[in-house]
Amino acid sequence: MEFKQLKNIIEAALLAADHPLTVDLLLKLFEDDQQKPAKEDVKKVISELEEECAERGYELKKIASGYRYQTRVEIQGWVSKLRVERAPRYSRAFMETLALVVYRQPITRAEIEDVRGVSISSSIFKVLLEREWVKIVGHKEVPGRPAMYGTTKKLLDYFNLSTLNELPSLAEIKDLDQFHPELAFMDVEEKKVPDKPVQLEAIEGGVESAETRH
Amino acid sequence: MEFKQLKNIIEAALLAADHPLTVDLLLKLFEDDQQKPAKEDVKKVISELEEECAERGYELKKIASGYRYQTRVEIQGWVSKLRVERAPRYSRAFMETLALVVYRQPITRAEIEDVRGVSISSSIFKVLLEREWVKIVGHKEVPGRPAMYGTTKKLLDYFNLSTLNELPSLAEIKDLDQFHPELAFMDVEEKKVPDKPVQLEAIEGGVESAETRH
Amino acid sequence: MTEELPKPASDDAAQAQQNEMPFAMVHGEPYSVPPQDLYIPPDALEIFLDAFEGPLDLLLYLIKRQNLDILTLPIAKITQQYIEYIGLMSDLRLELAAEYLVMAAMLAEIKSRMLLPRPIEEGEEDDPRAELIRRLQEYERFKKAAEDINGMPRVERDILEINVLQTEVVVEKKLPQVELKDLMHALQQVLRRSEMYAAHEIKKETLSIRERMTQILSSLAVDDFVEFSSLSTVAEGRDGVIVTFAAILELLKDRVIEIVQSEIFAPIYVKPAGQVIEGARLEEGRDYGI
Repeated sequence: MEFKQLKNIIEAALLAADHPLTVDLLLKLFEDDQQKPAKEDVKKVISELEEECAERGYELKKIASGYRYQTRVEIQGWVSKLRVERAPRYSRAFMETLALVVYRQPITRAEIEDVRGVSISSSIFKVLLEREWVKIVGHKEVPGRPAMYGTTKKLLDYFNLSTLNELPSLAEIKDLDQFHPELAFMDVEEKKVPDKPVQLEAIEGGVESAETRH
Repeated sequence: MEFKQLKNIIEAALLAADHPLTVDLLLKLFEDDQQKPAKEDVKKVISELEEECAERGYELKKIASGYRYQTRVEIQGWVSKLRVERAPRYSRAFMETLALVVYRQPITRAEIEDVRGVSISSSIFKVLLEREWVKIVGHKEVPGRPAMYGTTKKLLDYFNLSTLNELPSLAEIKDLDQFHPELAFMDVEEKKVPDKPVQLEAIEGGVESAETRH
Repeated sequence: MTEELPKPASDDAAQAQQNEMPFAMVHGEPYSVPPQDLYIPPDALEIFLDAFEGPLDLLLYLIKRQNLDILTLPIAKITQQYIEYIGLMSDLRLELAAEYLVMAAMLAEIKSRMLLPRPIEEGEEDDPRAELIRRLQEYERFKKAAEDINGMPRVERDILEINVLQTEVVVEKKLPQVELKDLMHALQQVLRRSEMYAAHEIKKETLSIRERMTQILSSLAVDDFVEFSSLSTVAEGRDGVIVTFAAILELLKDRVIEIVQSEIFAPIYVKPAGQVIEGARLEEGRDYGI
């Protein structure tokens, strides 16, 4: 297949897909062809396509589940008028709960409530699970075996991210010891807290780490 | 507004819109702007955009209700593979009806309804007869002379059986999980989505329709 | 409790406590921040409280209002403010007050512990504020993280996904595929729901009889007068005959078929029930032997 045709097909497929596409998925489009394109060709097409819309109102963006064409944030003011429905707004309680799942996953509801100092309405979890932003990744081996929550690729897709690492780091805990060395109240556990969001792979790979952590 | 920005916005709007856009609709995107573009500018943008994709896998098409981008027929053979549907599935009512015909044949519809405790939609029998998995083998001599259903050779062939005797007995089925761990029956939830790549949003809808069809 | 507040914010009190712990030392400087007016009119309280995500959030706000480093928390002053809010709140929003009351109790406890004179040798004892400060810091981190995430571009609000229409071509309709185990599973489900089977002990039936019943009915559909002996074949052997016989009896019992014989030792015929033909009309299968 000519490179130009390959590019046309891939471009059209990316434009028409209602789901992000990976290189492997794109290669599958050609599985019936006699001359299948090489993976490198597909990658080359993608990088050319990325460049071609560098100065346009849309972009080819790599997010967690693959590549997708999307409008640029800069022109949202105009383009948003296309949609009658307003983008949903999420409450602070919702966003704080989400932030805790993102940075502290796997985490139980009780642990979230502990940090926030208030009980969390069930509807928050209902929405998080319904939107498939958060999923149950296991159960904590404590009485009641509470569900532990983790994030999904869908969440990353929604927030325009390819990995959790792209999220800003958590603010650092100021070390009280610096001022009050004799107090030494920061316990060891607290210092271990990662200030980067937990890696998705780590979560999906092993829940064991969750049990050892707490 | 610069012509280039106008073009970027219009192009992105046409790409992102979920319905065709007319020139007037496109002009509305700029109603909050101090310097609104002229209708001629919008038309000029459109004709430039049309030209730009003349040799690509998609086109800007004018249809009755406005302009929209769409993939070209020429490459649809490849792009349509995006929609490789997960095979549609039969409903639970369908599967249970079939199972009862297999194990309790000859059986009337009323008898099946009796066991299942709910009435059965006629479309289920229609599909079963259409696929030639089930046939009417006689009529029961009770008021109304209801049809009695039995299985066909075709059904046996489908399941690669030479006789129904090769199926597990009812007693075995009752303790299925115990006796046939290799069958590994899963709950519906678990069965649902192995994170296979090509499954797209549209497919979920397709399955629904498959289930409601009968 | 609010009447007799100590004044850790005043220089005297701060100096007095300094001997025991450097609570009033801020970055090496003596503590001297004057208390700010934190008063919020009761009318505004309800709206005010809606803006908070809980007691930690309120506490953070109060601390910010004093423009203080969280590490140098002036517990007594904060406690006083806090408890005043609780007092107002319990009048207005009783159901909300519980979580705030827990916090107030914690603040009061910290305050009272700090008021007690402490022997110097107990210096290694944990600062009673430490746990509170830890929780406040922890909460603040996630409050900030939530704001950060909320500020990030996201689909719907800041980005639209592009999904260009696919030109339709005729797609061949796919028939659903069924796996045997799915069928077994369906049966298992229906059996679990149904008590009919248990009552009749159907599980003793073998499938071959059921299958044969269908076969017999199928032959009757082609030719509605079939000779009994033609229903079983030699190749099937004794088992085959027994299965056929059992199937015929079962069909007779259900009054689906009838069996006729014109005279003793004459051929026995099977026919669908209800069709009148010449010869004896027989009611019960047990009248016939083989």
